[in-house]
Amino acid sequence: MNLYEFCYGIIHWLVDLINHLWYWLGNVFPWWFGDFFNAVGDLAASHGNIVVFTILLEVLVILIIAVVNVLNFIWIDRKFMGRMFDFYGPYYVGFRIGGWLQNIADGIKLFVKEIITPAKADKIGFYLGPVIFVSSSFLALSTIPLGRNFGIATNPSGLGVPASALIAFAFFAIAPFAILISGWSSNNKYTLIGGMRSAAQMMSYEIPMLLTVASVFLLAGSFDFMDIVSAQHDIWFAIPLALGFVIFLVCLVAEVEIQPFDLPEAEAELVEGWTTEYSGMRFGFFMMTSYLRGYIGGALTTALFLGGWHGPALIPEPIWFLIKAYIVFVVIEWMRWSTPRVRVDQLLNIGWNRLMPLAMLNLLIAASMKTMGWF
Amino acid sequence: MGERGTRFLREGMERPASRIDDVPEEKVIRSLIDSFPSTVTDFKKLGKGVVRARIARRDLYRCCKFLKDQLGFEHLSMISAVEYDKRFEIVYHISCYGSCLLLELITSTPKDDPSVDSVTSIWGGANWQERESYDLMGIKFNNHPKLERILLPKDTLYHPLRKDFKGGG
Amino acid sequence: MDLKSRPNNPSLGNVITFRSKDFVKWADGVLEGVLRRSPVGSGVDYLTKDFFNWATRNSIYPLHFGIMCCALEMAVASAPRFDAQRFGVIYRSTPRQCDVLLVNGPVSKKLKPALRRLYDQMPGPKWVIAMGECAISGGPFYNSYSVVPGVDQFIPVDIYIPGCPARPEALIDGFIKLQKMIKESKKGLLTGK
Amino acid sequence: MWINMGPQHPMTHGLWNLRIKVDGETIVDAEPEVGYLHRGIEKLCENRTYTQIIPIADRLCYGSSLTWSHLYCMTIEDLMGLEVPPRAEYIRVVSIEMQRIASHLMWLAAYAVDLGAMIGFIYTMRDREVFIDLLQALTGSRLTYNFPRIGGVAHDIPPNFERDSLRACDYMEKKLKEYEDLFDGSKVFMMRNQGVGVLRKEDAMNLGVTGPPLRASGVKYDLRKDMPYSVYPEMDFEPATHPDCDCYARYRVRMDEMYESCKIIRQAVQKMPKGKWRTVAPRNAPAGTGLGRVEDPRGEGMMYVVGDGTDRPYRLKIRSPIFVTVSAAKKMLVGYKVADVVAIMGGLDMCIGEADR
Repeated sequence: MNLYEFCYGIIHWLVDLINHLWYWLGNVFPWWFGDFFNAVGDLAASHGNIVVFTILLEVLVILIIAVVNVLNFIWIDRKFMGRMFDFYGPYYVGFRIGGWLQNIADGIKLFVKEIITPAKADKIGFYLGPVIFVSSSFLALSTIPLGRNFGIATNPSGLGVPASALIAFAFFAIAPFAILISGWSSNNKYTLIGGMRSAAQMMSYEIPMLLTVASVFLLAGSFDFMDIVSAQHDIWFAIPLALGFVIFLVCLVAEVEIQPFDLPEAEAELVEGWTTEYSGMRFGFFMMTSYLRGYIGGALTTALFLGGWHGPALIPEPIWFLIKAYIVFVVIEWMRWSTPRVRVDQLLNIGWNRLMPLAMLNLLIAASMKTMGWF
Repeated sequence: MGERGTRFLREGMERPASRIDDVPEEKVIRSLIDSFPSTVTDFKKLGKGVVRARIARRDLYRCCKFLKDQLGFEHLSMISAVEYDKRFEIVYHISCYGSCLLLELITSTPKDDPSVDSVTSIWGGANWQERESYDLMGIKFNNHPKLERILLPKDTLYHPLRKDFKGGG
Repeated sequence: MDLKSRPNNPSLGNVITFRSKDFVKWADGVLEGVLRRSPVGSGVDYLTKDFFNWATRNSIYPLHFGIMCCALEMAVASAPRFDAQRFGVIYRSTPRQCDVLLVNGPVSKKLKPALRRLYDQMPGPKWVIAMGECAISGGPFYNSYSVVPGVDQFIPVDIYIPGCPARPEALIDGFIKLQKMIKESKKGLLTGK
Repeated sequence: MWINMGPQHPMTHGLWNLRIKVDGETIVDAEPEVGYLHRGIEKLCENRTYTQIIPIADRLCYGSSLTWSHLYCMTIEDLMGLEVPPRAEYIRVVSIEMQRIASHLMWLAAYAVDLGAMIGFIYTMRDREVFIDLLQALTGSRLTYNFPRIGGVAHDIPPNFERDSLRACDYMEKKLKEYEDLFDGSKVFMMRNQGVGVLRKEDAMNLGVTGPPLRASGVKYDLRKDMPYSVYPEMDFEPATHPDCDCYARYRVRMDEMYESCKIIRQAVQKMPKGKWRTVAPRNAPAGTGLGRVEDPRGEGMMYVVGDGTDRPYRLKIRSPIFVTVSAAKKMLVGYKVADVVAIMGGLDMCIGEADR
């Protein structure tokens, strides 16, 4: 399935429809009125316009897929947790389709709730925090293709963004600043500590993570998701770079702040961490975005290590990709619900003293494999 | 009483005379009498391993120090204050990890000056218990590091466990 | 025209002298008036009322706040045997993200201001459940010098769950009663009707 | 920077306030504050008859209410000079030990949540229900039992109770092994616990800390063994101790105590004699004093009653183990990180009901 062509087709059909209207108007009205309408029709039908609208439509499609996936993820999270914990999870809501509607109910309820801004909060930071957090995460999502032809692209055969993997990681790394901003501006001690912890944690795990990603870049010889995935046609990078895969997973868990490393929102000591003062839909956005980051994490792992959309041709490519992302997410959830939380100094210790040297070693392995000419 | 083990027997039930010397409570009583001949009085054995004694208010601190340092009473279990018509009695239950003894040390203080020496510097565990006695009964403990209300709000005016307080209960 | 004596909600007459904040306030007021009083508001409400009500009653977040015995039953209610999560009941630790204040024990005079503050910190719409005798009337401590006899003396209570302590089934029943109550008091978001 | 943790805070498990002063993430000063659940029980007791106090004594500690009503009855029996029938003593011991297991499981659940392992909460709460069910069969209630009476217990044991409790012990021992796999086998759990919240032996003894925290500091002091009450002298068990003085030692002591409790329940159920389970207690107690001491799941519980010859106690003083233990918080907290607060204070098994009274 080619997303670009699909969207292009739809947009082209729509533009044609509108153009016919303009040309009909041009025929109906006499003299320079008619010329004007004809000119407008020509302008609207230009290739550039259609491409722009196509990209917008692609963005919309990817956004919808992402949101639906996030709803699924929350549902899977709850149900999987329920299965691990000997209970059902959400069940009685709505039409009783396994409690899937619970997320929608939660979201709508948060939408209806009052939004409180604490009197002593720093208003600008308090408003800006969620905006940066949500938008940067969605931006990171925009660069990840779900299939060979299923991403946000400017032409039928590939991605619109060169070096898309780099850009994805760049956007992915903006979130700690948003957390820091919102934690500081909430004017609450718990949020402040949560924000500081988040900054320290993300800084120290970003580096080993990017080092492992660098080893993938080295093997694939490209910064582009398309090339990286197509380089894994014969063998997934998770096999030669098994060490890197593990490091990447650990760092990922730290980056998306879930259980063993969820210090910024450590429920036991910091109430709700840096989201303590947020209420209503702002909190809803935070909650959704944390799962969205889980989805992005799964997608990144899939694209970098698990062969992306490669799989038997019976199932379409995007579905393969999503299946793998879901599996990664479930593994992360498994860790989440069964391990205690580490302490902040231990976390930094793991990051700097264990993961850094291992990531270096991994890079060395990748480099030597490249020089041996195996890839 | 040995088999069913026990609860603290009533006074009057006596143990075989031949074993009295072996029982550590006798040693405790003896050394207390030797060291504080005039102030520690009124010994009574309440049961197996439980001894009651009364002590004059002025010698309380010295006696407690002696108990801790010389006799090995390392654990202050409980400080209770009881109000009577003319006096407050402050009851210290002090026990010893080694010989499993419990000493019930009673000191009394007149109603118009309810104050005794604090034993916080001897047993750290006495800190909050003394604060509690101050809070609920209004006993002042001299030399206490931080004698403030602990259970009730800071601005409370009454001491609820006193008999003249009729509000509730 | 005296600039200093600008009214808070100026009419269109002195629109020239608006500051930006005033303008925002004015626009807000006008929009709100349009939404609240015109058929637009009631139409939107008519369409969304049921949906919002369904969402609100199916996603109840109580505050994770244990006072006494009933707190243990509250914990048990979210454990496997009773599993309150089936009904969308999830405990949140901060009052900012909660709908229900679950008072599950006697409120002492020292706690009273703190509890009132917690209630005030919660965003509306919010409800209060008094769980157990102590929260309803003071229970066995009704005549104590230190216990407020009943939490409804200073917080409006919606659901009373009797029992000393109330059993987890009773708590779940209380949540279902609350759902019914929310369903009956259906209100539009904009017009409040 | 001073941080207030409480009264509403997920760490507190109850209603108290811990003020900590932090430098970065390191704690430099700590100051617990209790009293938010003060109900004036000691005053209430002065205006209730002796029988009416049993339910109130139940509500002293919601985690292990049976221990407290048992302690109260023991104290009044001491004041009145009553003899309790042996069968009643055995029933009491069985129920107290069940309560101890339930209480420790509740602690483990709360502790696991504190450390972030939700799974521990779920599993322990699930298995706690087994003992809650047994106690419910015995007493008719889930949490506050109102079961011991002055001079015995309220009922005889229900049919099949012996069989069920033996089965429950087998089940529990199996599950305890599972918890050990879950917690001791977890590297992260060990990292969070070992070497955290060290309370040295001298400090523990000086500050009056009792119960599992004291035994975890290497002091072998268990009232069930050292000043045995009820029928504990006939039971064969060993008080659990651990020399490490840290949070892990406290965890270990409680786990071992659960094994010991299973052992005691087995012996008590098998040795239980036939006969009466209750004697009639007089309405009025003589003038005099009575004293009761038990080993509560949280430490040394103690009651001191002064009777004046009427049907109401003149004064009833309650010694709460947690009230004294929590005053040692500063000693344990200073020098550790903010995240260790939950491990250290959680490891004490706070039960504010008895601390505030």
